[in-house]
Amino acid sequence: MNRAKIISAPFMHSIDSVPRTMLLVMLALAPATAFSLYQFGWPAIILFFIIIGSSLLFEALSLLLARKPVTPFLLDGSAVLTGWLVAMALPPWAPWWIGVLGGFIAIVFGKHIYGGLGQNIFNPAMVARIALLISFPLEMTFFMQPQPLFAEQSPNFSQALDIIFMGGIDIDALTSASILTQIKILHFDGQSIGGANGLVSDLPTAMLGVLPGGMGEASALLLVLGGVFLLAVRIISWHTPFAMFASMALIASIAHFFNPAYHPGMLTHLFSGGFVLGAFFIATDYVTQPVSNTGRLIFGAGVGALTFFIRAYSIFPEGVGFAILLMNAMTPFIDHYIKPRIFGRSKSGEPLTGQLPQGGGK
Amino acid sequence: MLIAVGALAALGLLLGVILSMAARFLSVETDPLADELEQMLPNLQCGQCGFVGCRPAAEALSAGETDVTLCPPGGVALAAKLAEKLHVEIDLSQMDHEPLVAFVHEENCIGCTKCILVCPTDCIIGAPKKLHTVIVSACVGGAACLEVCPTDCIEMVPVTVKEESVQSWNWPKPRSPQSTSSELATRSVDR
Amino acid sequence: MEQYLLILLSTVLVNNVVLVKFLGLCPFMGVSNRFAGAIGMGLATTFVLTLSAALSWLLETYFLRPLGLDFLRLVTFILVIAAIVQFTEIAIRRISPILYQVLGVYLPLITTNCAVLGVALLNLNQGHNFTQSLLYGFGSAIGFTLVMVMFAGIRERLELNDVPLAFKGAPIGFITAGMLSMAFMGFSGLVK
Amino acid sequence: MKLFNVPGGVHPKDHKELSADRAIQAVPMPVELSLPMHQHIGIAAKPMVQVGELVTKGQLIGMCTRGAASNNGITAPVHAPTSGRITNIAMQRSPHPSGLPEMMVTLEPDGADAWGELPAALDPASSSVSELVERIHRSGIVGMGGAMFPTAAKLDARNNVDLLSLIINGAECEPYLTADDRLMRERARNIVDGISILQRILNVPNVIIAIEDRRVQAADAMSDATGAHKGMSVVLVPTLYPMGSEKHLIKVLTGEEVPSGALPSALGLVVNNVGTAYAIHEAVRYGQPLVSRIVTVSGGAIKHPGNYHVLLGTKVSHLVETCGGFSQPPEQMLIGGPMMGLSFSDLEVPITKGTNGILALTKSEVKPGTHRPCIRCGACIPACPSSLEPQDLFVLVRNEKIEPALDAGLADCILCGACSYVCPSHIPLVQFFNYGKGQALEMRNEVMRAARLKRLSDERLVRSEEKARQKKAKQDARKKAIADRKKAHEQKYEGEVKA
Repeated sequence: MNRAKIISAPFMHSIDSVPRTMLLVMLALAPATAFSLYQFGWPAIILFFIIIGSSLLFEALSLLLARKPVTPFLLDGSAVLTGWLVAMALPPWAPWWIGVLGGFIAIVFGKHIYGGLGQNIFNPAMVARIALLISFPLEMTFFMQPQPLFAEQSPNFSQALDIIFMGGIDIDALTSASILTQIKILHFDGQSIGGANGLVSDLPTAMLGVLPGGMGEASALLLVLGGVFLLAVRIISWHTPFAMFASMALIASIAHFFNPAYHPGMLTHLFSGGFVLGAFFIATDYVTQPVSNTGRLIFGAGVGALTFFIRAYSIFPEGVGFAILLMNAMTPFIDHYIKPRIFGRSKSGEPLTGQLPQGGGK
Repeated sequence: MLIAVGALAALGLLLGVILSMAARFLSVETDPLADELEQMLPNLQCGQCGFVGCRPAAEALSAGETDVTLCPPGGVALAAKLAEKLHVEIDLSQMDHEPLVAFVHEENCIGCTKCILVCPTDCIIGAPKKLHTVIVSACVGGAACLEVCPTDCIEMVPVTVKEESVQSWNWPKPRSPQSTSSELATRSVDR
Repeated sequence: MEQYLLILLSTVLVNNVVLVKFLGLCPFMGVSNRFAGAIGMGLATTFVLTLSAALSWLLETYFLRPLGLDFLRLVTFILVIAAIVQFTEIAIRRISPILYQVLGVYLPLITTNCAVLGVALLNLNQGHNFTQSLLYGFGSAIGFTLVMVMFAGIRERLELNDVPLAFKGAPIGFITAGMLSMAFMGFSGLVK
Repeated sequence: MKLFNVPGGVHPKDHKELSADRAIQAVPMPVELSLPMHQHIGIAAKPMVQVGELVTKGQLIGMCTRGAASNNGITAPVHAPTSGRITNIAMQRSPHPSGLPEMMVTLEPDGADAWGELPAALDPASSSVSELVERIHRSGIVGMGGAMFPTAAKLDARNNVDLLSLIINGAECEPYLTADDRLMRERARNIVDGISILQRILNVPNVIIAIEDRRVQAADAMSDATGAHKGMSVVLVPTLYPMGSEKHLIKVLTGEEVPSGALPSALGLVVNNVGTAYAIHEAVRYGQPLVSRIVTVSGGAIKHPGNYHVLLGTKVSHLVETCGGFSQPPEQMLIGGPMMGLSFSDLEVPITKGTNGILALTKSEVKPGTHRPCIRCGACIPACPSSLEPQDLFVLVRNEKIEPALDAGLADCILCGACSYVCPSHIPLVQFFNYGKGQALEMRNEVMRAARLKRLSDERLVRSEEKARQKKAKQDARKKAIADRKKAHEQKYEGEVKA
């Protein structure tokens, strides 16, 4: 805060700053979000702003409680981004209290209990999502067919208020299961997924995002675009997303090859659920991923593999959140063991032995 | 009933035999840790820690009976080293009490040389019937001289802070951007 | 073969003693503040757990049951566990005095680590045979070690964080353990 | 020539266009010169003059006692930059971030600027190596790149190892600074002459003159000048900050890494700055001690940036006036470059032997940012030329974990500021590392003191044991003597009785 106190070089600086980073991530998220909001109509829009508002509120309260300067931290964009990602991880028509609770868990338990920005162990948005998923499985798996804004069936603003605040969802006809849930149901029934009504052929639509699912599951294509943008402006490094995609693609392909009746193809795994969102926007969270590039490769590969196993064998249809939390827990361990070789030292940290010319001394 | 008692007794006996054998063959004579710790201590035998020398202090440390901050001559550096060796957490702010050195009040000094004889580091100079004085940089603050002084003319005083010069100046620690309540609390402890 | 692998997978991840069964929390919180201590504790517990799981199975099958002494099960198991822990303690003191120092009171406390007795009893409950018992014990211990090491890393980082004063130390440790436990729920159903 | 890669590095905007095309100019004689007695690494010089004394240009005014006896001591003498009268010898405000006072000699120029009696010029070809080194030492020459390490002491490496090559550092990687660039462009022949003297002293077969590949004119001038000299080659190195760090320059040129904690001589190399070579030329060929240097005055707040030939001890305020003053109030005044330079605010501090630039930067150039918490983005890791993990060191130092920080490589940090430059949270990492290094030094001093005390106590123990042994031996001897006497007496008595 106190610039006058800082008397040490360097006195030049690159254009990077925390608010700039946060802003660019939000910019990258914007197209996919706008599309999702359009797809899911007024209730989704209202919920989106409820979550961001509550995140900001809890951020401000936490900062006040911790006696930290409120304004600069509130304006750095981190709370908005956290709220935004929570919103992307929730069902679009969830009741208001799910949203507020999500904001509360993410900001307070996800972040401020650990000491605030940059100090958390787990990704706040994923903490919120998983805590809510375990506590309120019904509300958290309520997905519906997209109801584009201004479409006939789409609720208008007052209906939307009713849906979000009064739980006035009376439209069972709209509820629908996401691809992964459908697969899971077939698994439970012991049926072959081949019979599921053209799951694989739905893929192009999945990429466009007109399938039932969470906010962040809509429109994998726009999310990929956002991710590529982040790579281009060097906000994220390619290591984590690449390793995630690669490990998932590899394992899913092998599994599908050996047991196509049980395992869906690689593309279904890559572009359904929150995998793309997770790969570009959540796993790449600076704070909770390893700092080294090698570490990031390991981290990403771990997330991809764990996601696959959780999706394929556990009781949960979707595993990105769990996988990211599990690998977040491994991050300090990875950072502890993967260190660069210091200049002038050997890999083990001993100073190099100089190649003294023989016969030194005259 | 008998079977139960017998069975338990037999089991207990068997395990007892095994354990006593283990204790026999895997016995540890001296405490190797204490040896290592003794090496780390200054070995000034000044007794400021309350033990009669560095060996007993090392043994107490190894047994976990005393704090790693016990040794004033070793200072914070030694405490940190011991803490790392023993894998214990320390609060270095506890160590913040200033190191003391002996100071001879010249008006009362009779030049008896008694203090010179007991000083573990020979840091007092003087001759019989001459004023004695303390070489501050060599004084460990053992206070052994205090007890033997017949006129009580020696006092333990804090080391006077060296005058800051461009050469001795160190960069101050920048302030943290988030002065949290916890940080404020530790800072007030420091004072 | 497959069932043995499943037992290992199940005990390490799905039914992790610490995070899913909530056994052995005392050493989990007590010794996980440093990598070295966590690894040492993990190894010591692995030794004790595996050995006691196997020994308790043998005692149950060839000693207690034939003699009709089922009511002495708890006493006997605890006796055996205590003996193994005592043996481990003597051995560690000899092999690594530093580790002995690091583990401190938690080493004898392995005796009362409910994970050890828990695993021995669970073995009987689930009607495992000898190999299964051995693996069950070993797997649980590996699960324990894994979580210990993972958690040690987290706590080394937490120590350097500006955790609010009210949450410093054990509170933040428990909250983190809770979140970790939540993450491990993702494995539920992985092995029936 | 094959070049190698260095880890890390950043590309800050260099702003050299501000002063690169301004020829070196002289500065009008200032009304007062202040000469710090400590313008080098090592032991400070002691004033050799009295207040009121008249001195000539080049007269010795500060010398260290140890340096006087031999040139092995790491110290350097100070000479009068012009003729005049000594008006003051006192502690005065120094050009140092602490703002603490230093011993300085104040000189009032008489305007004649008359050289006094100078040592005779030496012919490098016919003089002995020790003569040449002695001349370099007595001329007060130190590393002119900013490190200010006494050059004569550096050249002593020749006594310990067989040197392979001499590297001349013309890679002026700090933004804004063009002093070396201009020197190379305008006085290449003199520099090359200095280099050949160094080459003779060090007895190295080849010399590599490293210049950043954007400084084309300087490289051309140097290539022309080296034409006839054997074994000298000009090598263009990539423009990258911190290329001017000698360890990194060596890595780029040879692929070898200077071992942690060691000097380039461990690889059989010696690195010297172009400015140093120029000063050596003047000292050897004309007997002139180091009394002036080239300084770049630049930055957005300076009206007419340029490169100046400045007498040591000239006040910054005088130099700024020469440049037409400020065009706007500067946000930050710096000695040296913006990446590693020192901040100061009092314009009455003097130019010293290591001052390669005076910068007055505007707010838009400094881009001051809010210091925020570390978000572990890892941007500092690829920027670090020493392959450290600055974010890790930062967290450790912030929590006073100095020992773990040393294990993580704090001592290997060269304080280049690349990490701070890229840090999106604007964390003053360099200051944290400086602080950590200071703490480490204090800890080491404490350990050394403890070791010394232990030695004292051990010695005393040995002595008192020896005393006790002697005492016992004496007692034993006395006892024995008594016993013997008794025995003799008895024998005698017995004899008497028998008789």
